[in-house]
Amino acid sequence: MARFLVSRLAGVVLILLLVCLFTFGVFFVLSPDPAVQICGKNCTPELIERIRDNLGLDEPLLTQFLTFVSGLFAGRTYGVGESATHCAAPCLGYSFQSSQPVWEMITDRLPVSVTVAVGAAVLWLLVGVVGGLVGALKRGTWWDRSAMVVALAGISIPNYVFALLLQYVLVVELEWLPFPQAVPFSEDPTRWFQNYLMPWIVLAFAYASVYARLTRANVIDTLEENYVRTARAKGLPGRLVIRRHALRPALTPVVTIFGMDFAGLLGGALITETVFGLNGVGKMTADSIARNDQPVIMGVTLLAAAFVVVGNVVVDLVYTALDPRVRVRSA
Amino acid sequence: MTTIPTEALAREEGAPSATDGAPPPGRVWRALLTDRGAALSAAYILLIVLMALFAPLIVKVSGWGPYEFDQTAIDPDLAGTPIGGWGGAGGEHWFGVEPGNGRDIFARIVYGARASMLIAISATVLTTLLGVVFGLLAGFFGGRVDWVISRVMDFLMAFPALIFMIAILSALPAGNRATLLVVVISLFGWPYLARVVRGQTMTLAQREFVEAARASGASRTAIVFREILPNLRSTIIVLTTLAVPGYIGTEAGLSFLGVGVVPPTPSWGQMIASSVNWYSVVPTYFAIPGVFLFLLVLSFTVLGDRLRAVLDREGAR
Amino acid sequence: MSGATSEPLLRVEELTVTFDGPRGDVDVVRELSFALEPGGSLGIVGESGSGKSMTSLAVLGLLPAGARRTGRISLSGRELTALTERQLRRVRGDRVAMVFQDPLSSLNPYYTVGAQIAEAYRAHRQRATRREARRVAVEAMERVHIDDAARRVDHYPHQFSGGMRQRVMIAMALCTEPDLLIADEPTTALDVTVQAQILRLLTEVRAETGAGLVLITHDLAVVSEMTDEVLVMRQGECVERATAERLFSDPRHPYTRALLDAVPRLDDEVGELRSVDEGGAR
Amino acid sequence: MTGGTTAREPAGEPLLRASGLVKEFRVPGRGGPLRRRDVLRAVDDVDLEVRAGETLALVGESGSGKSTTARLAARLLDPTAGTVTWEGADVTRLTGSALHHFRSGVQVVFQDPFSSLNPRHTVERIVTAPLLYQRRPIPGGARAFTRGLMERVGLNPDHSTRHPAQFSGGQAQRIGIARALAVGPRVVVCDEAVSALDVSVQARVINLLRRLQREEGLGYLFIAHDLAVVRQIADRVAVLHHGRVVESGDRDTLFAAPRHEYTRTLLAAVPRIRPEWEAARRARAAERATGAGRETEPTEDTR
Repeated sequence: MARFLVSRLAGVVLILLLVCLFTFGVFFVLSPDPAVQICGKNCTPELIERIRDNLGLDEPLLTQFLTFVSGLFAGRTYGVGESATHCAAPCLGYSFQSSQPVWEMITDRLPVSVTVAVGAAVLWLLVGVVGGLVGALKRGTWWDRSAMVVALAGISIPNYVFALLLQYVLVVELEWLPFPQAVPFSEDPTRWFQNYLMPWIVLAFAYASVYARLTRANVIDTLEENYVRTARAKGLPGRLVIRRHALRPALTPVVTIFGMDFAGLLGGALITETVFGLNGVGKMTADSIARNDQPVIMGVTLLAAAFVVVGNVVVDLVYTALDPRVRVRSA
Repeated sequence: MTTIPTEALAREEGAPSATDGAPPPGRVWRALLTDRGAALSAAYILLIVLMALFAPLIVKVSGWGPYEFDQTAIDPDLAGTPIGGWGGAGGEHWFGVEPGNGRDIFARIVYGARASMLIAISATVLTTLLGVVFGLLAGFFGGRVDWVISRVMDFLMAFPALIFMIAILSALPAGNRATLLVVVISLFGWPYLARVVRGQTMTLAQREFVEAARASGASRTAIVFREILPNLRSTIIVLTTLAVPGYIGTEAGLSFLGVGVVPPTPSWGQMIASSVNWYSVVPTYFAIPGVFLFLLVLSFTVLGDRLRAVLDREGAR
Repeated sequence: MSGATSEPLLRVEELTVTFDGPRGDVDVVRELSFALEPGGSLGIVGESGSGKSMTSLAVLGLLPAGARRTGRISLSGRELTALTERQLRRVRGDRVAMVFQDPLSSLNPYYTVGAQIAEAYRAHRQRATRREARRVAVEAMERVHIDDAARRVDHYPHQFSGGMRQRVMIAMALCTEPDLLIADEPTTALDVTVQAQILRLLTEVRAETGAGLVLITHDLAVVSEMTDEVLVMRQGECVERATAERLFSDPRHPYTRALLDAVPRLDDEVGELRSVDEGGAR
Repeated sequence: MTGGTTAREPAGEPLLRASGLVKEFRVPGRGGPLRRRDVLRAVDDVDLEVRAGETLALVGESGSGKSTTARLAARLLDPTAGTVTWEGADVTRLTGSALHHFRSGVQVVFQDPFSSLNPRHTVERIVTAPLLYQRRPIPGGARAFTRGLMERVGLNPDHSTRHPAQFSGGQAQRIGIARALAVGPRVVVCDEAVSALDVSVQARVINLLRRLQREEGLGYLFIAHDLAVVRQIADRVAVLHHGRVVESGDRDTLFAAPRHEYTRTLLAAVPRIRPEWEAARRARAAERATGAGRETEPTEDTR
């Protein structure tokens, strides 16, 4: 077990370093001249010079990268003398636009993105898995066919189209829900819930469709396994055979995929947050893209990659715990 | 990559088991065409492809180019709302005009089809090539080759592709954005195909007919191209058919976020983006590109699904 | 157990199993009839595609989706086809137990062998507590000579060899003291030395419990050692049924004769192996 | 047809010889980088010789190493130690085209007919592939060559453009045999070649193999777990247990008087039809053959 953990952690560190290198490469190597980007519209040569010196853009790329990485772990001081500002670890630099520390900007908005992710995840697991399960058990019936048609639509409709459609129908036409604005939970829980309902539905619709098809296919395959026949031969009632012998093998793979999808969502549901104006990491990223605020984009990319990579490790551990064939070596 | 869960989608879009006998193509097409869903999808796809190909001609017929501004069709003192119902749709402008600038929506839809099909199909071709080559190499040779390729795949899949694509596209100059889009989408897309091909190549490589070929003195390349590749054909067909809608969604998504196709070249995603602040006033401006996009993605997905079912059933007989 | 002494343990009359295949209905078993006396043993022999496995599944109503069964099946005088699914379930695993061919995939990899045996017991002894069922599981494993059963009851199927897993299946079948054991190719997937042990175990278990046995196999030599009666099937039909002695010493039907000629012998001097006529063995 | 040697060549110099064969597999150890990786020695110092017109059977249970030994002898696996010689020449280290001479001399027939034939290829492509792989001309053109081979193995030559899925198990195995004959081999390695077949089909394929041996003087390295099948086809037998040859010798002495304990347990474990029933049946069959005995009509219970 220990050896397994060590090799996985080494893998995580390796991939994160590569992500840093890759991200750093794109921003600081490819883009024309960061200083000019930073300086923005009303720019003067002195300003560029000061920025260049302040960010140490003249040093060789390798040192810039090392300072960037060391900044992640030990923090970093910009400038010199009294104007020096220290950005605590993990230091992702300062936003070009608001010159606020990027890490702070992210942590402020993370709760919103996590709420979106968790709410959507609960919804899509419930709808997707239950839908897929019923679809498999009632194979070929009216219910199964219509569920699968809805799932097909769910996969096909891009979520921003669905988001706008939903908002148009629920808010503009039927007025069941008010126009979404940022309202903290403490202030007005119902308003808060209404605010998140649509993003949850939008995100969950696509994922639920995929999970429904996946669960249905897995359950159908598992029902044809020999040990399910043995269970029936033992005289167990149909329900028990399904619950005890078919569900677990069918849902284990779904659990592992869920781990990776959920981790992927923690980096912020870019489009959904933008459409519904939820001030999460995703919306911040979209705005900073429009305004070419590269430190923010870089910071979010690293964070999102970290979530995914850690998610992978967690998924491996969960899978080992769930499947005795992996957990328990043969005697 | 796309705005929907690629991880689960790739896992779930497993291909038919590659080890069945090959159904003769004739039977596959006949089975597909008799299937209502598949026939409708194929028809719609054909329509869009024709629209993309003959865009210049069609636009001559409809009267308005995608870049012409028709000031007369919008009401200046109503902040540019199109005159007449249904977003100004009528004889002059079949689908109405874009609020604010008065461009003909029908023409932009037609040219938008060209953009998204071009990008989606070339991305699919590129990812298929990369996916099959790397999948075959990793699956057939195993050992270090497999380890390296698999780590690269893990790395690319661990990446928040959407954010990163946006970052790259926004950082790089806007020149020939289409090729850049294709390259970036394919860079993050090929691992999903490669992983399926690798898995199937591994099972095939253990089959006895590969050992029989080795026993007859076949070289490794002969085994890969003569023995293994023919058995991957149906897998590749299904995966490419299902990849296209994914990339159509991606291109539209990126354009929606403003980093995809560079205006004024039209793209459905971009039209939807600009329709956001008008959608309560002029819902058709949002609905038309939205429906076209949805139907195109749906058609390819249905076609891919039916194709897999037919290849499974035909193959197994 | 069974009331009237003259009542056979198992009686099958005009059993027909039909599959709705891609090109219309296919009769996999056609009008099959046979009977088995309490404690008796019947070997059903046939090549692949003869419908022997379907027959065994049909008796317990375990046919896969898309298969239909007609004809009458009675157990100790009780007509099974007339029972509701709930009533039939009370018979399955209690009065009639099954052992399947592939030990690797017939046990659920996610549960310990003890749990799966206990589950079979508690399916028919609702009052039994979890602890009691576990004790029965350990006893059943000891009965089929699995050493160190008390510890191994908590092991998972993948921790057992093929032969051991088949012993677990037999233990699972025995724990409810069934009147009839149906074994569908129980030793086909096993090595010859392991097969010998499992066959010996089946004989020992029958002697101990007096249960009847229906043994389905393609191996004529196995049948000749294991069952009093033999029924030869080909393409869904019974071509010959007799006591083992009569069938092996005086086979009447040409297919049976050709089959017996085709079986390679251990102590037979090398002769030109006469094979079943070309059409016969499709 | 292909150049076969004279039938029934006297048991001269062995065509295929392997000596001191060892094959070790690395088994993933149970955690802990310190533990030396567990090594499984599947084949442990095995010698074997195959002569023209003669069948050497390798017998043993699963895990005995018989199949690995066969793959080592057919140069499908590289041995950890030991040598493989073909017609006197050492081929242990040869690879690629250097092995083509060996490959045209030694061919393999596999156990599962449908797994050993490429489902996408027609019979013609399957059967002519070995010549193609060895860059040798197809005598008389692919179609005629295939039809000739199909006839020799008892298949309908008109089916040469069909796919494997359109054949029965026995017929598919015959295609495998036809493929082996395509390069005119002198030794054929049969790895459980009849184990997956039904009894009746098995009998006919064994007959075919024996006929081909008689006509072409082929040497067989026959791998099997079914001792009764071995009895029908082997001239000499080697019994393998945990990777080692525990006993070997000519068939009759080994079956009649096995020396090694394991061989005895193996023979004892094989189910037999009771000898007295068998004798009665043979007697009645002999009577019928001479027409003396009354032809007993099948009674009602055999309908």
